[in-house]
Amino acid sequence: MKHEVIIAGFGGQGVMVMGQLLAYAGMAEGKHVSWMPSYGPEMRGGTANCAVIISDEPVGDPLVSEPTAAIMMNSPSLDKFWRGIKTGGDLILNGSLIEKEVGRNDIHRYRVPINQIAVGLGSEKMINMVALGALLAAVNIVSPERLLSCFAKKFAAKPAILASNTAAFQQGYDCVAKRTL
Amino acid sequence: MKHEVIIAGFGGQGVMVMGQLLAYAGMAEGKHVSWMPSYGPEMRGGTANCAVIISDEPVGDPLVSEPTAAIMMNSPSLDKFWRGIKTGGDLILNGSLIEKEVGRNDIHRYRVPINQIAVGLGSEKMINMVALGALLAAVNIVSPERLLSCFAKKFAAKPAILASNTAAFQQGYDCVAKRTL
Amino acid sequence: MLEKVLMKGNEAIGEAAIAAGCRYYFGYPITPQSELIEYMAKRLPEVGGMFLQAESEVAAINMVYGAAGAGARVMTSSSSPGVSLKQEGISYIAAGELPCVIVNIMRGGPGLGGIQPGQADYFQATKGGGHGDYHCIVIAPNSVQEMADLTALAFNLADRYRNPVMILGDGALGQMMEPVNFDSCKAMLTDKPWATTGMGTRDKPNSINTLQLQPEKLEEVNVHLQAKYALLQTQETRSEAIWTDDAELLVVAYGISSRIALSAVKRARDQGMKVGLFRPITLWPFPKSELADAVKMASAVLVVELSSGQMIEDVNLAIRCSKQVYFQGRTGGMMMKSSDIYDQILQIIAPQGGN
Amino acid sequence: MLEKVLMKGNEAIGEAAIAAGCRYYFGYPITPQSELIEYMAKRLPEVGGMFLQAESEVAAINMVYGAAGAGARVMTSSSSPGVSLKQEGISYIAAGELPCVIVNIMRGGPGLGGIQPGQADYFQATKGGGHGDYHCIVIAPNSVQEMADLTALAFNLADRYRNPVMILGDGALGQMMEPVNFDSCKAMLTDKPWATTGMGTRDKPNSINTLQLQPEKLEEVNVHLQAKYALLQTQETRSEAIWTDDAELLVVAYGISSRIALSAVKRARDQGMKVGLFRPITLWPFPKSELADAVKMASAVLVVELSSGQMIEDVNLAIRCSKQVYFQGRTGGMMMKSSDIYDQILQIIAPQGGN
Amino acid sequence: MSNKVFARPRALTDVATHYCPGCQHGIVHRLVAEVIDELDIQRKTIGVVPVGCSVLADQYFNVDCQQAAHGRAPAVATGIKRVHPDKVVFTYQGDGDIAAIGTAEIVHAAARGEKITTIFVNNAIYGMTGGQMAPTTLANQITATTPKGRQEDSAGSPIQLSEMLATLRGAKYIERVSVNSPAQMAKAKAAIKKAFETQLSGAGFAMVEVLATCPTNWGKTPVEATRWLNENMLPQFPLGVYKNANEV
Amino acid sequence: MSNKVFARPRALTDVATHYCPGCQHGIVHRLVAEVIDELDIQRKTIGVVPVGCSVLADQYFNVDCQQAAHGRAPAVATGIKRVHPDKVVFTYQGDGDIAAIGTAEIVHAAARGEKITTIFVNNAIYGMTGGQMAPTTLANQITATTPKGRQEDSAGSPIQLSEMLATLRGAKYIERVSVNSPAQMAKAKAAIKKAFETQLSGAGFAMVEVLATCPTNWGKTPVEATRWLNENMLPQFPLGVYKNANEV
Amino acid sequence: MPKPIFNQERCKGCELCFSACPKKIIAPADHFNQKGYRPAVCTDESQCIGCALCARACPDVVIEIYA
Amino acid sequence: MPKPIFNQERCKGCELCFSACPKKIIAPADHFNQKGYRPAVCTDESQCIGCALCARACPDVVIEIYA
Ligand SMILES: Cc1ncc(C[n+]2csc(CCOP(=O)(O)OP(=O)(O)O)c2C)c(N)n1
Ligand SMILES: Cc1ncc(C[n+]2csc(CCOP(=O)(O)OP(=O)(O)O)c2C)c(N)n1
Ligand code: SF4
Ligand code: SF4
Ligand code: SF4
Ligand code: SF4
Ligand code: SF4
Ligand code: SF4
Ligand SMILES: [Mg+2]
Ligand SMILES: [Mg+2]
Repeated sequence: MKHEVIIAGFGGQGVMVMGQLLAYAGMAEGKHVSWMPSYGPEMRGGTANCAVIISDEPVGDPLVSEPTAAIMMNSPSLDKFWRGIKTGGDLILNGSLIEKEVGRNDIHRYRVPINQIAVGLGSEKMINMVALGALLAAVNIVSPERLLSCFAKKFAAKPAILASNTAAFQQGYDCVAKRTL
Repeated sequence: MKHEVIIAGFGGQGVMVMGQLLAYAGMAEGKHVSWMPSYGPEMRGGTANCAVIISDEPVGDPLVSEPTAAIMMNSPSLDKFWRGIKTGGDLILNGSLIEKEVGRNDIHRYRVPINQIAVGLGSEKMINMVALGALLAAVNIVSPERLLSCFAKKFAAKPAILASNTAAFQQGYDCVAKRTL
Repeated sequence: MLEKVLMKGNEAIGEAAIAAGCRYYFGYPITPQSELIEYMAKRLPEVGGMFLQAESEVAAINMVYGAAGAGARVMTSSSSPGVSLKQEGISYIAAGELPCVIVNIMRGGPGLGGIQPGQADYFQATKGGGHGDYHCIVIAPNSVQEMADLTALAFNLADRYRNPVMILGDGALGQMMEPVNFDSCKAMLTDKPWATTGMGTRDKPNSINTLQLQPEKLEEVNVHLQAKYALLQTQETRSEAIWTDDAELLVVAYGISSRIALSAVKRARDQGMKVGLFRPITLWPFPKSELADAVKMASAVLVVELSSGQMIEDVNLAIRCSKQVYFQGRTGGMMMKSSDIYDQILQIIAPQGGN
Repeated sequence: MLEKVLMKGNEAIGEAAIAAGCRYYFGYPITPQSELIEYMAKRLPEVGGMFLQAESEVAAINMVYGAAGAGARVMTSSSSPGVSLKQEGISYIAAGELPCVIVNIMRGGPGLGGIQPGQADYFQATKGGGHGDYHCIVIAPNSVQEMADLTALAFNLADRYRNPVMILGDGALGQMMEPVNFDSCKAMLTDKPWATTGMGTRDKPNSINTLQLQPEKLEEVNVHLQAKYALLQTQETRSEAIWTDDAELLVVAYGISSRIALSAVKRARDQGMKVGLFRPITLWPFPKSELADAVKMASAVLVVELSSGQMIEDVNLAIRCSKQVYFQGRTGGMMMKSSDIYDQILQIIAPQGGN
Repeated sequence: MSNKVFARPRALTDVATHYCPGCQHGIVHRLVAEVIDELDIQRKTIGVVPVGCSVLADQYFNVDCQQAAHGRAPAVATGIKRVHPDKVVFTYQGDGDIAAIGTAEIVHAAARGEKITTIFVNNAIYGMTGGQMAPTTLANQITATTPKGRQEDSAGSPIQLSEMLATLRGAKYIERVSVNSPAQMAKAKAAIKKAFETQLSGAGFAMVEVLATCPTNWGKTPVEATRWLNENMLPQFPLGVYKNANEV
Repeated sequence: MSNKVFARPRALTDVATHYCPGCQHGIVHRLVAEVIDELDIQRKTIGVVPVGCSVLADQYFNVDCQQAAHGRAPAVATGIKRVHPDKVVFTYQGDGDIAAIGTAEIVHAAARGEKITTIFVNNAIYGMTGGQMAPTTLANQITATTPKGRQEDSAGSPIQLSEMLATLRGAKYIERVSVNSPAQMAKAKAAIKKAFETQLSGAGFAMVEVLATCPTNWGKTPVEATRWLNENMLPQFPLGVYKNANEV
Repeated sequence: MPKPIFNQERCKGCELCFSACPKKIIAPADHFNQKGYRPAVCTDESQCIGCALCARACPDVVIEIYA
Repeated sequence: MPKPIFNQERCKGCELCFSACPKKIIAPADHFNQKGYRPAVCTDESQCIGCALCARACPDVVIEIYA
């Protein structure tokens, strides 16, 4: 099995950390993983994205041009990537910032009001975990438990934020799993 | 016919100009010529030399490792070059500064008291012309007249020095030609 | 075994260097290698080492010259334009036979170019972008783990042969994260009796001077260097050969391109095509005989590079122009897709095939 | 015809540049090319030109970038270590497609090396010592007359192709005097609507910028450059072939080495040996097809260089490794003698002969 | 519509800049452009832009421009000015560009009295590459390459470029300004104008050092950044005229 | 035999130098060596010699040495000193080396307060390459690249490096001296000693600028050259202490 | 009557103009622009005195002032 | 009695020591050394006061002074 995920959004939305969490979790599950960021000054203010590959075999090409799954946190990112997603793939859309429709019926589209959910839980900073929850509900890349334990490990220094982020993850997850979209 | 001449001495002895005069004269006689100096900081105080080729055919290699003729203005130069001179070649030795003998019977050796002659004529600066006179008496590389006319041309700005230098040339020439060594 | 950690290639080089005993780093920021200089800024003081941000790449490489001459394990890093500025210094280091490691995380050129990955500094690295007859040992990792392992190797080779070693990576390898551990990164230290450490109890001063005004002496220096290079050519080539035994088409690629190529080669193998991959790991000394061996069964070769075609010359020389050699290159920071390579493999292997 | 004058190669370059319309020179002293900078210091003001001694080679090449971008015919010159320092700037100039002439009067390397003649910067000049895929046109004169003629050509090619041109000479050619005239040194001037001269009456500003953050765009730049280079390869190779028609042994040499080789080849011909000489005049673009033609009758090739073997790679590539290729090289400022070459010719042609 | 009392200067193109929100590069650009407009030299001005955040300024200045290799803008400008002595040539450089890698080039342009105008934007950091130490980084300032703050004993002390260049005879006008308030901007603009006039009069080299914020790499909001500049940079980099050797 | 009252210092090897007759490089060498002897640091000193006439000084100083690329001696010395902070590292540089191509390196070594000692031999010319203009060449001085004399308007004005570096906080001791007479030599030696002591005390960067003759490229006898130096160089390069920020 | 005109798509929401305005009549809009910033707007044009301090404070030349 | 000793082969004949000597007892020799210079010699050792000014003036450390 090979998951090729693209996560894209504004510079400040934490898409890089999201991708790293996913890769950590994949690694923890004994998979081969790679994480590849977009980089450079154009990131500032502009869009940022990263490509995560989680695979049973060693990763060849770390670039992802046809993702099997994608999280699109804003409109410009969606414009850039929607065409490339593999048929049958999964697309998490941040409904809070994206209004337009995606004209493809050959992929699974999940419109999640990511910012609203995070704000509802107390902080926009949690949009990451909402998005990851949604993604893992849509497609079983790594187990939700593994992801949460990786989060706990990565932010071991800040145990206070674990509970709220777990809740954010769960709401994102439920949103997709229970089709409360 | 191809003459390959090495002229060597102290930095201040004007060996470079000597070689250039010879090359000019060869050029004026319609020959192919090249002039190649030793160069670099080691010249200062140390020895300097140049290689002049005057030939009926285009000059290939501008370096001279086996000169057909040589002017050696001082001892260190002689030490460096005496072995390389072609059998049958001509060697002008500055007897004023060189005491040692040259252990080769297969070349023509002319010991000329170059500095004495020049000083005798009024100035050590004329050692060049003494040496060139001696050389051209020993071997007919260019005609003496041509060399003198090239001298006149090159130092057209200083007509005053022509007469004395002509005399210097002549004395060097006679010294070899008339075997007044 | 140490647990694997997820790290950027740039950072893995830094950590491996420290594991290999490097305690001195001089560098200047430039994208896409700045994570390395920043990593060293943070880590070196923690291990009792010394980090210094130089005023320029020129200063950095000359600080490396000084530190290497003084006996240290020392590193610098940059990206393409910055490495161009180091060329005079690298020539001096090679001439002085000073061991050090120089990292080039290549980006698209020429000129200021861009900051996305490239492999167009192959010639500069392998043929000598500086003046005179010299060579760096040039090593091209293709994963974050190799960024680590080969960095350690680089330090050990540098000391063993008293020669600068260049790690030739690219923006993708520098920026990407993969799991890595540093188990195999060991410092094999050597004595450096030639180093300028102050005379101490020695009875004669040491001197490092690459000037030889006597051409006879300078030629001796060159003869000595060439003998070392010949030894390196026989002893220190490294390469990887995958499915080359029966390959009718041999793909040759290094660094990041080799990963992309491998995906394509795998796919072709799955389709039953006899395709193999040859990956030079040392770009200088180039694994000539290994490649000549690997190509024996092949009727054609496909060279894949993020350049307009540089390594392809060494490939042709290694196989003595005995096969048809095809090329696939992207430039300016663009990367080929493995599907592009796959398509070209198809075309080469089954050129008759219409639609 | 103008009378011939006796001049140093370095000075001939200067005078030819002026004849070819060069009015701007930026440089930094270094042996063995200092006569050129000194000549320009004296002559340029006499013809209304501008001479500036820069604070370094780095500054000089960047002043050239500025002046070339501003539309001038401009030159710089240096010798090996100084040329290494110019590599970043040269890459920028090539990327910006700015016409200029860069002179390298090579000396022995690597490092500080020596000041006697060398040819060990061939790779640097032809493959690109700087970063990225770019090429200078590289021209190698072998006499003082050619120093003049090819310098004028260099300026004209630079403008025609908007490309830097490098004159690759050596200490011997720079220092030696030979008769020379400047009859054929003419300025063929071209319009430069792209130059930054101030907008004046233009309605849009001109800009020279080698940055392309979009890799797609930077790839376009590279594709454009490669197309130009391909055109140069078909249009602008230059070479000399002497007695190659029936040559069984082909000697290949450029610059000063080619003169030494020619003496040996002549002597061998005099002895009835079928030996020829092939002399690349443009080292980049390398006269591949001309050499491939010239080598047809030969069974062996002897490459002669003042290096440990650099051009030999291009020779092998040009003849597709189809012949046995021998090498004769000297380094460190030493020069081979024509008798050495003659001896090797003998050995190759009559290897059976013992005494 | 009624009259514009404040409008975009002609010497700025109508292109949105890539600068971060609140980055003062934009303000410096506008002031330079206003001076070019006021001196009516747009059609004879050639700008040289650096490697640094302002690397794309050739797209913003509505004049002929060349982009220079990192640190070499003064050399490039010299090349241009020597070819076109009757034109106006200015460089626009950051602190890393001018005071680190480009130290030799700016010192010698000044020593030569090169008739160019240099706009030096000192934000005490490498903006473009993501916030590493600059030669003007303050003592103890935290940057990506001084994670514990710049230790003067090892990483050195900030270079006061204006003071340093003022020791050179060829430098004819040197002033340090700030653009943290409209009043300071007015002073900055006057200084920039003097620096251009120094060139126009043929007197020699002129430079204006502009203290500026880099909110992104300082990790501050634009408004906080202006405050930080006042409190921290001004003491190290006193404003004022460091050289005025001409009668402009 | 009786006692030697003046003898060759131990820190000089017994090798004949390649310098021209009367060249003051030899005097500066001897003074540096005497200081090394007096401070008893020969066995812990590492010298860095430049590209310039003193390129072979590693053969003359009886201490460990590295030869540096043209202008880069301060960078090389930095590399050495950072590896051996307990050793004594000095550079020996000419005016072309230190004030032209090597401007950035010396400015930054000084700005960093690098704990090295620099001996800067200012002879207002490029000696080794045959007498071209140096950054310290005087106005109107004739050289191989200023055949009509250095025109300040185009070729620039002499750089006063001591004055310039004194503006940097990391520079702790800077003095300009001459060696034209035994009395001046005594002062020069005292300055060199202070510069080494500045390093030994860990205070920071120290430099002594030594005005010196180049009879060969000035086209003068050694004795004439000393006179020319007094009459022409001293007014442009006033002797004195430009920085003394330590309590040595 | 003086009037500030905001080129909203150019605004980066840096807020430097807010404090520059002596009348404190500049504030963020409710909506986002294409770049994702809340552009500055004038909350009460009638109070504007046309001093152009806002325009001068803006690094992005977003504001033009009409008299 | 003080005495200057000249390492004649090292002397380059620059004459800097001549004027340095307060007793003016240094002059060029009649002969040349290997390098081709007339080496400096002391014309009257008995006058030497051992001040070593000649030795200090010499760039080539030709002179040693014995007390
Ligand atoms: C030779 C070279 N070295 C390094 C770089 C990377 N680089 C780009 S911009 C920059 C520094 C920018 O800082 P500064 O000059 O202060 O400008 P700012 O971005 O702060 O305005 C560096 C180091 C480069 N492009 N070229
Ligand atoms: C990169 C480089 N550029 C130029 C040279 C040539 N070069 C050698 S020494 C020198 C200048 C020497 O002058 P200075 O530093 O004043 O020392 P001096 O000889 O006067 O003591 C130059 C330009 C070189 N070797 N390397
Ligand atoms: S990084 Fe700093 S200097 Fe660069 S654009 Fe952003 S705020 Fe401005
Ligand atoms: S050229 Fe000048 S500096 Fe060099 S050794 Fe001779 S006199 Fe001394
Ligand atoms: S012009 Fe003055 S009053 Fe009007 S909005 Fe702008 S700052 Fe406020
Ligand atoms: S200053 Fe300009 S960019 Fe910033 S908020 Fe105001 S209008 Fe927008
Ligand atoms: S020691 Fe004094 S008195 Fe004696 S020779 Fe020397 S300078 Fe003259
Ligand atoms: S100073 Fe020294 S080198 Fe000069 S003449 Fe006297 S002894 Fe000889
Ligand atoms: Mg900055
Ligand atoms: Mg000097």
